[in-house]
Amino acid sequence: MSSRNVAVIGGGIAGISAAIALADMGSLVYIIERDTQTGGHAAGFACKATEKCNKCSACVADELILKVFQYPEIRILTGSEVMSFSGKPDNFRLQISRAAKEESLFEEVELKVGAMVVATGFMPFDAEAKKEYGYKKYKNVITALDLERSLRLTGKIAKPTDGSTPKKIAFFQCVGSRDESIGKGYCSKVCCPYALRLSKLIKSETPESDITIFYMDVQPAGKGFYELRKSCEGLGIRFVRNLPSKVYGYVNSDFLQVKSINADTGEVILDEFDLIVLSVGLSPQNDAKFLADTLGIDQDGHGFYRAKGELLNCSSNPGIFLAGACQGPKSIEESMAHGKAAAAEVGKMLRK
Amino acid sequence: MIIGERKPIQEVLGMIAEHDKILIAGCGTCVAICMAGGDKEVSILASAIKLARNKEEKSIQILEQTPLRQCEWEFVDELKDKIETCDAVLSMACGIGVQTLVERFPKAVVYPAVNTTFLGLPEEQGVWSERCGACGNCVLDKTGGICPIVRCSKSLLNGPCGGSQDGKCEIDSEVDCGWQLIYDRLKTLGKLDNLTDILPAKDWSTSRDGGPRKMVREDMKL
Amino acid sequence: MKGDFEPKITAFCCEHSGLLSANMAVESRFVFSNDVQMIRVPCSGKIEAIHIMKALEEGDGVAVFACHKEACQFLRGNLRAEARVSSIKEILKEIGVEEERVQMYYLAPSNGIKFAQLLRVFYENLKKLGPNVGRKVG
Amino acid sequence: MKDKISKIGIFIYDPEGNLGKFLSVEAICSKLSGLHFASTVSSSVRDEGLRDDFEEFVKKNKLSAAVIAGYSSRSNEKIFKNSFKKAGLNPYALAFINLGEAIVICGKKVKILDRAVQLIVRAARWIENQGPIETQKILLNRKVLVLGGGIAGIETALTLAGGGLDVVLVEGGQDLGGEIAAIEGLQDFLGDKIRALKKEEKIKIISSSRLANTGGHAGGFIVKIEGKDESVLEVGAIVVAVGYESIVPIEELGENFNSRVIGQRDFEKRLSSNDVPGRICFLTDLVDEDLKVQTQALLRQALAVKKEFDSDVICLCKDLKVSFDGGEELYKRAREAGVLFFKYVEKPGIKVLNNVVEVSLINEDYPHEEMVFEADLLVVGEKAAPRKGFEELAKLLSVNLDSNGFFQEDNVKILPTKSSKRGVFFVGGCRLPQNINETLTEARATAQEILSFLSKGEIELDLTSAKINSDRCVLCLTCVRTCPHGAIVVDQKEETAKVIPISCQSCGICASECPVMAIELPLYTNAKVMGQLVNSMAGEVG
Repeated sequence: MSSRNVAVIGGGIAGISAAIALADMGSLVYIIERDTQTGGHAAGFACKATEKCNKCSACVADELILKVFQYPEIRILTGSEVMSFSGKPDNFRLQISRAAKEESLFEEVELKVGAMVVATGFMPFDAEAKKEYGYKKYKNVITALDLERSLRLTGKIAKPTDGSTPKKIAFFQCVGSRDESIGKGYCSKVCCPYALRLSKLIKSETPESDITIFYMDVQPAGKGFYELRKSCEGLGIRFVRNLPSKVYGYVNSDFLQVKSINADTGEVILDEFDLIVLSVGLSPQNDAKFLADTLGIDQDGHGFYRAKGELLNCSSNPGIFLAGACQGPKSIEESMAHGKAAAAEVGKMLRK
Repeated sequence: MIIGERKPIQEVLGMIAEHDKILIAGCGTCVAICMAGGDKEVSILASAIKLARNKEEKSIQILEQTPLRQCEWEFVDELKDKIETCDAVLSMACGIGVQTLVERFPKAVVYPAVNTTFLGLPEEQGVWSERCGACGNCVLDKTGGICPIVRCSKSLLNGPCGGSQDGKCEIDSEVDCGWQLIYDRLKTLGKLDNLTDILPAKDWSTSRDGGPRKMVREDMKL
Repeated sequence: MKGDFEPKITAFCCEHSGLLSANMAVESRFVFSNDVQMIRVPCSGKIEAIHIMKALEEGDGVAVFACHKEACQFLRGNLRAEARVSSIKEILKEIGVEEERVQMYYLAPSNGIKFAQLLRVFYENLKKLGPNVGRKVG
Repeated sequence: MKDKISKIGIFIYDPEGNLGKFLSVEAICSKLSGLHFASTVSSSVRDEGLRDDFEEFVKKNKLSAAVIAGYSSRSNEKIFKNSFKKAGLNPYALAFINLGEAIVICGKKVKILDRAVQLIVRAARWIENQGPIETQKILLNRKVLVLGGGIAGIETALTLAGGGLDVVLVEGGQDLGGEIAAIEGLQDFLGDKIRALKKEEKIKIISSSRLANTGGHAGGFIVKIEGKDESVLEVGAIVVAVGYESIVPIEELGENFNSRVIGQRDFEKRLSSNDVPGRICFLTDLVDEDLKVQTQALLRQALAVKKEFDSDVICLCKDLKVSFDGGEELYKRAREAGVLFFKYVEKPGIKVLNNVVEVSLINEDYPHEEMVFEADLLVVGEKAAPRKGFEELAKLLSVNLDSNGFFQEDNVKILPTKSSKRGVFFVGGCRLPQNINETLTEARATAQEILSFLSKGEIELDLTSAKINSDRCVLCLTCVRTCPHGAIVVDQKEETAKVIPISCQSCGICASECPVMAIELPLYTNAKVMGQLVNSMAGEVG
C-alpha cells in the first residue's frame, strides 16, 4: 500500500513550495519545522524596492508563507525534529520528537509516510570565523542578515554603537564564499545580488551616504541584473575590485579603518567607515552531518546534500528527496522552483 | 468616431456661476468611448463642481443622467423632467447633443462642457488622431487611400509643399506630412504615376464652406 | 481652530501590499492617524477616479497604497492607479483645492513601519492644510 | 433606514484575552443599536474550538452574514468559510477585521469603543447585501502542448508524462536537442533523454512544425499546428520552451571578423573534430554582461582544450561568473590546468594581421599596463538573442515581452513557473538564457505547476471573476486591450465583450477602465465601495 502521505523536513520557502504542490496533488503533508514558526530565513528579509521593485522576491516569499495556512491538508509540526526513520520507499516510519506546548516536555510522534523531502535550508556563514574582519569585536561590523532584519523591523539603518545614520558604508563581498583558506571553495550565488540591492536601497534612502563595495567578481542573477548594476553605478556607489584583508578598529570606539590599494596609483590608501556590512555566504546547516547520517543520504565536499547527477531533487537514498538550499546555494526564486520540482519527483515515485 | 475633450473646469464654472441647480447630461456612445463625456466623466465633473462651489460657499445641487445617445429625440426625452426642475443643463455630449437639447427644450439653458474636436481613429489606447474632415466629396481613390484634405495641414491637392522635411510637416515635427504618406503609399502600390496627373481645383461647395448641409433620403422618410 | 482639527482620511489599500502592511502595522502597534477608513481593493488599478473624488467630498484626504512599480500582481494595476491619481491632481489644481490632499504611495507586503510613517506624514500635512473647504457642508 | 436584512452575526474571538483589556464587548453590543445583529465572544484557543463555537452561533441565530472580529489578521479564514458553506450559506458574506486597529489611534478625540463600533459597522455594511457567488465546474483537458524540442521542452514533457498527463511536443526543426546538441560532453546525457522521450507513449512528437493559431482558454485551448501536415488539437496548457538564438556579436568585432575570429558554438565543432590551434584566446562579456551562460561555456571549453591539447589558452572577461553549481571548482581546475585569466574594463582592441590575431587590452588590476596577446584563434562569447518569431508568438498568446525581447516582462510576482496568462508557461532560454541545471529545475517546477492545475481534470470555480453587462457594453474594446491576462474576448454572436472565468484573476482593472460602467466585480461592486464612502464616513453608527 503506497501511502500518499509525505513528510517535508524544514518549513522554509522550499519546504512550503513542495508541501503546497504535494497538497494540490492530493497528498497529506506533514511539515516538520524545528523553529516555533515556519518561513525560515526568507521570512526575515526586507523589501529592497527604491523608485521601482528591484526584483529581490522577498515579498513573494512573504505571500507564500501566509498561503500555507490556507491548506487543511498540510499539518505543520513546529518545534519538532527528526530522530530516526525505518522502512523503505512507499512505507517509511519516521520518529519525530516534538516540544509539547503545555509542560514543554518532548513527546514522541511516529509518522507513516510514502516519501520524505529534505528542505532544511542553509546557515548563514558565521562571520566570526573570519577573525580579521572583527565581527562582534567591533560593534559597527555587521552581517548583511543583521542589516536585512533591522531594515525589515525598523525600516532604517543605524550604527549599532550610537544608533545614528552611518555616512560612509562598506560592503565586503565573498565573506565565507570563494575562500579556500576556510574550506568554502564555492560561490554562494546570492551575495552579490543582495549586496547591490541593499546598497541601492541605502543610497536612495540616504543620498548623502557614501557606499563602497569591495568585490572580486560581480556575480549576476536573474532578469534585469545588468540594469540593476548600471543603476548602482549611476547612483555613485563605488566598486573597488579588491577584498580588504583586515579591519582596523578599537573595541569600544566608532573608528573602523580598511586598507586597500588604489587601482590607478598603486599605493595603499586608508579608508575610514562608519559601518561595514559583511556579505556572508550560504553554508550548510551545522547539524547537516547528523541528519545525513540519520537519513542515510550523502553530502558533497562542502557539506551540502549531494543530488544524484542530473536528478537534482533525488538524494542518494531512494524515496528521500531534496529541496532548496540544503542541496546547494539558491536564490529565493530558485528555492521555490526547486521545491516544486521536488514535489514533481515525489509524485512520479508515488504514481509508480 | 467623434472625438471630444472636456472643457477646462474654470470655464465650465464660469458658465454656471449664477445657477444653483443644474443637470449634467452625459452621452453613452462616442464621447463615452473617448472618455470625455460618459457616465464616469459626468460624476467626476459633478464632484469637481461641488468641491469648487463649496470652496466659495456657494453650494449647488447637481443632478446626473446619461442617456445612451443625445442625438435622438426619444433618448433626450428621458431627461425631460430633470431639465424642467433645473435652472441649467450642462451637456457633456458632442456639439450635436447640445443642439438637440436646445431644439427639444427651447426654454432650457444649455451649456457645452465638452469641446468636440475631430472625426478620429483610436491609434492605440488613449491616443486618437484625425482622419476625415467630412468634405462631402471624397478624393481617397486618387491618393491611395490617404486624405490630403485632413492629413496635409494646407489641404493641398497637388502636394507636397516645399516645407516638409524628412517626412514631417513644417508646422510641427511630430506631424507627418500628408503627401509623404501618400507618396510612400503609392510607391508600395506601384502607382507612383498617379502623382503626375494634376488634380483639378476642388469644388468645396460640398464641404462646410458651402454653408450648413442637410441630407434627405426620400426612401427613408416615414 | 486648527489645533484640534482631526483630518478624515480615506486609505485605498491594495490587498497585495497596502492591506498586508496595514495589518502588520496594526499588529505591531505602530500608531498612525486618528480617523483612517481603510477600503480594500483587489488591485490599486481597481480604484476609480470617482471613488477618490467622492472620498474627497466626504473627507479631507485620500491616500492610495499600491504595490511597487514592476511588482504589481496584475502587471500594470499600479500604473493605471498612478495615471488616475495624477488626472485627479490636475482637476484639483483647476478648481483650486490643494492637490496634496490626494497622494499615492508604493509599498511591499511587509512594510508595516513604512505604512505607519507614510500615513503619519500624510496626516501631519493634512493638519497643516486644514479642513478641506470643498467638503460637503453639514 | 435600511431594507430588512436578515441577521448579521458579530463573532468576536479573543483567545489571548488581551482584547478585554481595552474593549468591553457588552459596551460594543449596546452601541450597535442600528444593526439587526446577534453577537457572541469565543475565547477558545485551538482552531477546532473556534469552529465549533462559530457553527453553534450561526445555527442558533439563523445568520445570513457575519463579521469576524479578532485581534490578529492571522485567523484562518478557511475555518469560517467552510462552516458557512456547510450551513448552506454564502461564504462570501463574511468580513474579517482586526479590532486591534481600534486601539492604534493617536488622537485623543475618538474613544477606542466608538472606533471599534465604527469598524464593525463598516464591515457589516461591506457584506450586508453581498449576493451569493455561483460556482461553475469546468472540465480541464489533460493534454499539454510543449513548443520546442530542446532540453527544456524535453524535460518538461518527461515530467508531465511522469505525472500522468499526455503531451504533444512540437519542434520547429528536424531533430530534437536544441542548443546543447552540439556540446560533445552532453551527447550521452541528451541521448538518454531523447530515447526516454521517444519511448514514453504518452508523448507524441511532431517535428518541423510550429504553432499557427490558438483559441479557447486555460484548460481548453484550441491550437492549430502547421508544418508537414496541419492539425488542430485541444490542450489544457501550453508550454513555450523554444530557447534563444546565440549570435556572434559581429558589430562589436567590427571589420576584422574573419576565419580567425569565431563564436563559441563554432569552436565547439572544431573541438569535437580536434582542429585546435596552438594559441587560443577566449573573449567574453563583450555583450550580455549580465548572463553567466557565456562564461560557463568558456570555462568548459578552456579546460577541454587544456586536457587534450597542449596549446596555451588565455581568457579575457570583465567579471568571471562562477555563480553556478560547481562554478568555482571549474575555475580552479582551469587555473591549475594552466589557463591564464585577465580582466578588462574598456573593450579590448582586436587586430588580425596575416592570420595572427593580436588582442590588446589594459589590465584592470594594478599597474594597468597595456598588454598585447597573440593567438592563432580568437573565440568570442556569443550574444543570447530572442528568436525572430517571439513577437508573433507573444501576440498569439496575448502576453508581452521584456525590454530585451525575451518572454514576460520582468515582474517577480510572475514566478519563473507562471505567466501573466493562465495556462501559458515559459521555460528555459526563451524566458532567461541559463545553464542546464537551472533549466532542468525550472522545467520540472513548471511541469508540477501544470500537474497541480490539470491533474484533477476539472476545477470548481467560484465565479468571483468580472461580469460584463452585455446590454451596456458598446464593444469599444477598452477592456480587451487593458486586461493584463488576455482574459476578455469579443463575442461576435452576442455583440458584447465576454470575460473567461478561468483566465480572469479578478483584479478589477477592466471594471475601472470601462467607459460605460458595464463591468463589475461581484465582490467589489461600485455600490459596495460607494456604501463605504458615503454614509459611514461621518462615523455615525448604524
